[in-house]
Amino acid sequence: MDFSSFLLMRQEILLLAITLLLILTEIFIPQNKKSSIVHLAIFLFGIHTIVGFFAIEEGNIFGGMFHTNDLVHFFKNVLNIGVLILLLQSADWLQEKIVIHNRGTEFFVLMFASLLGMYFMISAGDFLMFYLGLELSTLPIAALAAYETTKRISSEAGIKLILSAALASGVSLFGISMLYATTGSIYFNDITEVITATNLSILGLILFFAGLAFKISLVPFHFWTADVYEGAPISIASYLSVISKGAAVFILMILLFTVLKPLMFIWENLVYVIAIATMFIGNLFALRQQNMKRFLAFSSIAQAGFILLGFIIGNQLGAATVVYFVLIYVFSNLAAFGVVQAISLETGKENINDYEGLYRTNPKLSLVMMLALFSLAGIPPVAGFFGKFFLFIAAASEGYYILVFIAVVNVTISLYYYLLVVRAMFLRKSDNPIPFFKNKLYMRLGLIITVLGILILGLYNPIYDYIFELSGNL
Amino acid sequence: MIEGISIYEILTLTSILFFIGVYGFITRKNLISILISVELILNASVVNFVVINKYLYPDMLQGVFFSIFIIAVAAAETALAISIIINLYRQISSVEVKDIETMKY
Amino acid sequence: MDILSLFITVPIITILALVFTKGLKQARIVSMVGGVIQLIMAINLVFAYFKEKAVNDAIMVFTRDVVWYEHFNIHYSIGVDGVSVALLLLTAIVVLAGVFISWKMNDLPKEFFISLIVLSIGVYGFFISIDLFTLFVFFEIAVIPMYLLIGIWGTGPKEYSAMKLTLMLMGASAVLLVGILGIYFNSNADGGALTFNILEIAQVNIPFEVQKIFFPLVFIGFAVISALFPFHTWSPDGHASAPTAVSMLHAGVLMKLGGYGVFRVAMYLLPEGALHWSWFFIILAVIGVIYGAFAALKQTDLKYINAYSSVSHLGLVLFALLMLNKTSWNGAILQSLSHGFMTALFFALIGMIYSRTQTRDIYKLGGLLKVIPFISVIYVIVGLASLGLPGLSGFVAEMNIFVGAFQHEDMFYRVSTIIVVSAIVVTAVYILRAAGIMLMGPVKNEAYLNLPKVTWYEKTGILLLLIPIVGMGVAPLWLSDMILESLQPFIQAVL
Amino acid sequence: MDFSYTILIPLIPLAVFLLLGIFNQKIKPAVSGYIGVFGLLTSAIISFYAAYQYFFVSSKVDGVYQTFVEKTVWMNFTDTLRIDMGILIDPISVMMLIVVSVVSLMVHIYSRGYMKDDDGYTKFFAFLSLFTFSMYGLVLATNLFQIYIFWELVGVSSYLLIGYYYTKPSAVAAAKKAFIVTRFADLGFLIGILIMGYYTGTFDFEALNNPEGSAILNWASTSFMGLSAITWALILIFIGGAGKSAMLPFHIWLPDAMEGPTPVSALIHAATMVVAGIYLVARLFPMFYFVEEGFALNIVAYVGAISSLFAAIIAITQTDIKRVLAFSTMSQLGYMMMSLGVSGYDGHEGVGYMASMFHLFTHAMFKALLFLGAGSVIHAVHSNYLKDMGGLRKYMPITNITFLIAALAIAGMPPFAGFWSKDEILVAAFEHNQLIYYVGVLVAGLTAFYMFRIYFGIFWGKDKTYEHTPKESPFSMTFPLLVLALLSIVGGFIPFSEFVSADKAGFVAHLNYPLAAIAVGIGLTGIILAWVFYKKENNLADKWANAFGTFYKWSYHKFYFDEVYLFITKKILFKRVAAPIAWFDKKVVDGTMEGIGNKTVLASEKIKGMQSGRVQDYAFAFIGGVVVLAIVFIYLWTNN
Repeated sequence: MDFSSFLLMRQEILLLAITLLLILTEIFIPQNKKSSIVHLAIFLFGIHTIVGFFAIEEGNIFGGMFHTNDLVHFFKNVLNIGVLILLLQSADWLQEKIVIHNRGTEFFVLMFASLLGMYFMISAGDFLMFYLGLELSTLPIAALAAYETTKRISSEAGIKLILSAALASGVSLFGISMLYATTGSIYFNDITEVITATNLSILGLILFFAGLAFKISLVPFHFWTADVYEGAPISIASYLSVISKGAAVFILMILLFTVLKPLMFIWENLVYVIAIATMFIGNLFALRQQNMKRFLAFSSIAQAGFILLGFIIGNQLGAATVVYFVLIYVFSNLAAFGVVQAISLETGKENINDYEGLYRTNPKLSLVMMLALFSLAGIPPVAGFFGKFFLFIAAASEGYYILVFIAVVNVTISLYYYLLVVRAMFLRKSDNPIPFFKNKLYMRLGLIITVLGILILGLYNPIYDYIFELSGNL
Repeated sequence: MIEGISIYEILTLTSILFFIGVYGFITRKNLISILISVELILNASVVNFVVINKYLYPDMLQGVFFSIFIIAVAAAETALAISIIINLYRQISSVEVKDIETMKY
Repeated sequence: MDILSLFITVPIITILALVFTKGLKQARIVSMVGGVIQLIMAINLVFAYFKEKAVNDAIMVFTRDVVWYEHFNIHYSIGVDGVSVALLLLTAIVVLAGVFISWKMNDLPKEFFISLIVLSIGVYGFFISIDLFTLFVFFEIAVIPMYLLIGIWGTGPKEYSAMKLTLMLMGASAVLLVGILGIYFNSNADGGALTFNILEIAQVNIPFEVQKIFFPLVFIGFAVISALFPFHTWSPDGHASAPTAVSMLHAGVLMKLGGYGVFRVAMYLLPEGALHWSWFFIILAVIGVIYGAFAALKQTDLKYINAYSSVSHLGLVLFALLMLNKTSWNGAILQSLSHGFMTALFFALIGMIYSRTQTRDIYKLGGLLKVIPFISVIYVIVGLASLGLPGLSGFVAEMNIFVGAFQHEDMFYRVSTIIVVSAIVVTAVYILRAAGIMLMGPVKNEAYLNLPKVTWYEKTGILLLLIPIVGMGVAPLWLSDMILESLQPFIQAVL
Repeated sequence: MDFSYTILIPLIPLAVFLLLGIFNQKIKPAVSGYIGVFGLLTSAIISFYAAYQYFFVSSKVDGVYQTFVEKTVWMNFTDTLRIDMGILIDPISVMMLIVVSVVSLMVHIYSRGYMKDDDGYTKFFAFLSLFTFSMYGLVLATNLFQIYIFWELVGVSSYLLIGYYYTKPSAVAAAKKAFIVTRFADLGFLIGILIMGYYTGTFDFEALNNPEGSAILNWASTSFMGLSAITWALILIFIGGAGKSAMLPFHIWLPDAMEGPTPVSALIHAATMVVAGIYLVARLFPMFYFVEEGFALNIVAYVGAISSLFAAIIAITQTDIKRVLAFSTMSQLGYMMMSLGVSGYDGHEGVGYMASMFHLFTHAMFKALLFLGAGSVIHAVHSNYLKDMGGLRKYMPITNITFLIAALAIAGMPPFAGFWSKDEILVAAFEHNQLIYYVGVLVAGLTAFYMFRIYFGIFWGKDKTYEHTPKESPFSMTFPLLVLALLSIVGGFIPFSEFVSADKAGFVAHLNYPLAAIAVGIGLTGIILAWVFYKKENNLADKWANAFGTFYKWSYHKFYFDEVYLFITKKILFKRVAAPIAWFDKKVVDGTMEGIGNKTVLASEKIKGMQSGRVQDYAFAFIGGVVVLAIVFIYLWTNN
């Protein structure tokens, strides 16, 4: 066989190479130069991200276990950008808290490993590859969640994550085994042809769906989310809420839209019910959160509920709107987490009422935060509005007006708690506000990129058009 | 193919195994035993794969391979879980579930 | 850059300029310059409109259409007719007056003016866009700054009011969104592509079943912002807590979006739905008119009095719109304009009184006519305008509404008209009550005997608003004819 | 022949108003006084010129006075309905021009003395000019809407002038009352206009009044509750008129309006504005007469008669001389209404119409005179109350004489002006409606009585001891008195019937001697009674008062009308309507919105237990969710 076909896996290989390179440097780099590992990692990953933009032609290898196309490739790029921003934002934290304990490299290695897992997951061609990708993407995160070994809640978060994840993967494996039983194959293409709606296949679908719903943190599979976000280091929380959720959404979309298309009349109702539950539960819990990380956790749950509006119609339009929304969501949520990260790193404060009077001391940060929150709430002219509006259009295009109505009601509820944060930052005056501080270069870079994304993605239409075309070859 | 034992009995067994695992997960007080219950769940599906492969689609070995991979991953999972539990034990010298409820609501 | 997009770009440029200003002095100068430019543009637009209309008899003139999201057939598409021209003029004037009134805004001046101008961008955009999507976008852009404006610079229970206002308005816009989607997905009822373009949808006859479902959504979505009973409760608290300039913009301009939207979208695109539901909403509007007037009768806080009077006056606007005939629609638009100028001026005056006496309770005030004659006299004049005295703007509008509404054969419309007409008495009562207690009588409080005199910028703000009130009242012909003419195609579409 | 120059008549006062109003602070008082008077003088001259031209230089075409209209569009409603602004010249409008000009000019001159030491001097003249402008506009109106516009404007200027002493709470209250009561009546007017406009398709007086016009001929084509819609419109319009002219039950504002400065009372609440109601009915007289056989006209007649009697009775017992005059005004207005009500249309039939206009004319003169006289008295003794007056004839002779003349005129003593007009009214009443005739006669007697009651009370009776002795008013005040006295004497000799008549043709009116004799006799009785009671200080009056007892009390309390109104407004409208609505708004409407929000927050509080923090509960939820979904989608919701 000719090895050129391996070029389809260029991204994976490159990432793996970077990871190994980092391990080697870890071995050979002198103790006093350790801090430079961060710069190196970010630099390398930056290169990787840029290289990612070169096109990769469509194709399958390993007998269809691994397959990629423009959409998948584009999505990998989205993940890359997300991770890059995230690394930029957490660079300072790594420098100050991790590297000095001489544990910088593991962080990158684990994170890149998990990213690699997601690559495999989203370009999986059969359930085995999918399962391996899933696990590879989950386990390192569990390790990272428990990364601050001195903190108790960190370990708690790790345990909760790993146990729930194990349960989820167990359940979803059980489901996969049932699908296997009904179809006699674990290859997506074969399954699509033969699968029919028998009780067993439906049960399999639901069990399997639960496994992914766990990663997207849909109700009622979401309970781990808030606790893990709160306990884990912020960069991990934001990684969970953005990257891993995004990847899971993407693969779930692919599976439902293509592989399990024949069961659509089942899963559209499933999605319908879960979407409503998720939006309401997420919003209602977010209403009363004090800790910013928990707050963002529940807000991200609610957002997942909105994403399902694009799922429910199961066609190109739906796919386009979902991917578009996820893209915007990546930027918005990273911006929010970035601000939280910066403030918590500077002052260790993570509660909403610590933010009171923030605007008067740190106007720039609070403006970024406000943009991010407005984008999450879906206020024009920032990108989030367009993302949501298009999701609603998608749902309405198949006549799900009731669902859209429930969704907009939830938008209003969500606006309430987003405004609570805005209130704290802008309206309130505090007697001991967070003092003014200047961000380091990396953090500033990370925030600027997100802000640009938030502002541009909505108003600049070609991006959506491009995504829409890509969604054609789902 | 085991003589005299149809696939249904085995599937029933695995289902029972699965739910034993679930039951254990929900009721055990000790993190380690919860971990063990998770293993039961995984094993249930492992057996599933093998049996389905053997009884229904004997001409290809997808199920079998899948089960091998599952076992491997499960091992990794357990190792990671154990290590985190140990780390927790270092801090609070306990592996009780009730002690990891500080974050709630 | 076409003449209309300037209304978006000039404010944006103003904002960019504001970003680089330091302190109150620069900020207010910059925003004043911006405001003046906008006003000039608006006045110029009126003349340009007449010139254009002479040669071009399209429904909308100065149209411009740029494809934005082609998969959804979303365009950035703008254009004006007489109605929007008039309302743009209103906006420009009120914004400039608002800048003058907040001349001494010491707390975070830059941010204040920026949010103010963002709001105005939303309003301008709303009035010029003929694409439902952009319309909606601008609608929300106009609403959101209110939260900051009230929350940061407001008085009293500002956080509560701001949150209430924002949530109720955004909730309304959420309902509206569903309605708009409904229209959009039925805009291909007789073949052709889905479209957001109002003019194109108007050519389509959307099936009655659909109209029946979506008209209420669209109507309520818009009507909430013009304080339709029983969704008006955001407005009294909002007004009461808002800083002066914001109350002005809010009551003067923002609440007009509702009427305009109802007229432009609900009535024009869903006429059958309108006919089907009009009875119900007419009842609500009539209740609103009477109810608002009586509620105003009992208030003691000046701002509440005006808030409720706004409920009553805008109820009149909705009522007139629901009457579905040219004269009353003309009245509705005129009422929007006149109410815009009036209430803006009212709130400006209240702000001045408050800034001098630190109270808005009419029972604490008294005999102001003696101590601050200029402000008080203007207050009386505006009061007379708002109770519909001939020679001032209110009369012109109300007469159009009444005469128009009375042209209906059906007894139901007649009776509701007469009920509404009777509101003019109650209006007179609460206006004169307030004036009598607050301005006349002996001076209650010794401290008020030497209040600061009215300053030049206050005078400018006042005159800016007073001149249109008198102008409309004395010579309404050109304005009402301009609007009537533009209403022609719409009324034809409806009937 | 062209009368378009008459547009100047209203415009000059308007210009004066704007001038004085805008440069209020800049102009020094004396100057503003001159400006006002001069402006009025020019208007007056123009009006007299117009009258001369109209009546004498011929605008008659074969014996009928023509109507001249000059108008321009002000606003378009529909293709047919629109508001015009313009001037309409016909006998009554010209007559009114004269009345307004004369009285207003006199009052302007008078005010220069009366208001001399008042700090709001300029403002006062500005308001006077505003009022005069509006009144001219009302008189010259060409259509219902124009008249309504100026109707409102005179209303507001009256509001401003009544509330002129705005630091006095009573004045403020009175002004408010006047405006709101008339506003309430105007509501009827407006609805009437709407109905009229809808059914006749026009607001134009010419079109409406044309006896052969469609408006009048087709009245029967529409009906509502047993009457023609047009009739309803007329009745509603008459309600508007009743409001301005203080007919029952809208009269309550007029007495309180006396809070205003006396010249104002003279100008607005005696001579000009209050007759607007009569003018309105006269303006639409053909409609009133022809539509539904004058059904509406009868209502006018009875309302007029009752009001006039009612007011006369109250006037007897009042002690504030201005209020006495106010009620006498109301009574006289009732007289005019009554006379319109009993009028026919063409030729001598229309004597009631003519008489009413005639009485309007003469009454304007002598009632203005009475008020100005009263004003100069008040000016002298600084009180409105009879008890503070007496024996003033020695101190202020001119006032005394002029007041006497006016009193005789209103009492209908020959040869004073009032005699002639009143006589014609009684003739008309006698010919058309006996009952109303007797009411008229009775009122004539009462009038004479209460007039001379206050006359004697002021100028005779026993001397009071004044802290500073009252002295005759300055010339600027006495001059108008003399002029008006002269007019009150000669005014009656104008051959009015040849100028003004319902059919505009004019006719020759003859004195009806028996009726005249009766009227004079009654009048004399009244005067003599007053003489007996009040000439010398004695307790006869009190005796009689006690004799009447409750009746006296009722009359003294104006039959408790104010109390009733107060009850309705304060108790019903404020307490029973406005307050509940305000409460409802706060609690129910707002409460619901609040409730939605609070419930949401509460719900989030309730369900927080789900997030227990136990990983096992999470697992349970996980598995539970899976099981439930499985059951639902396998057994319940299989839509294939």
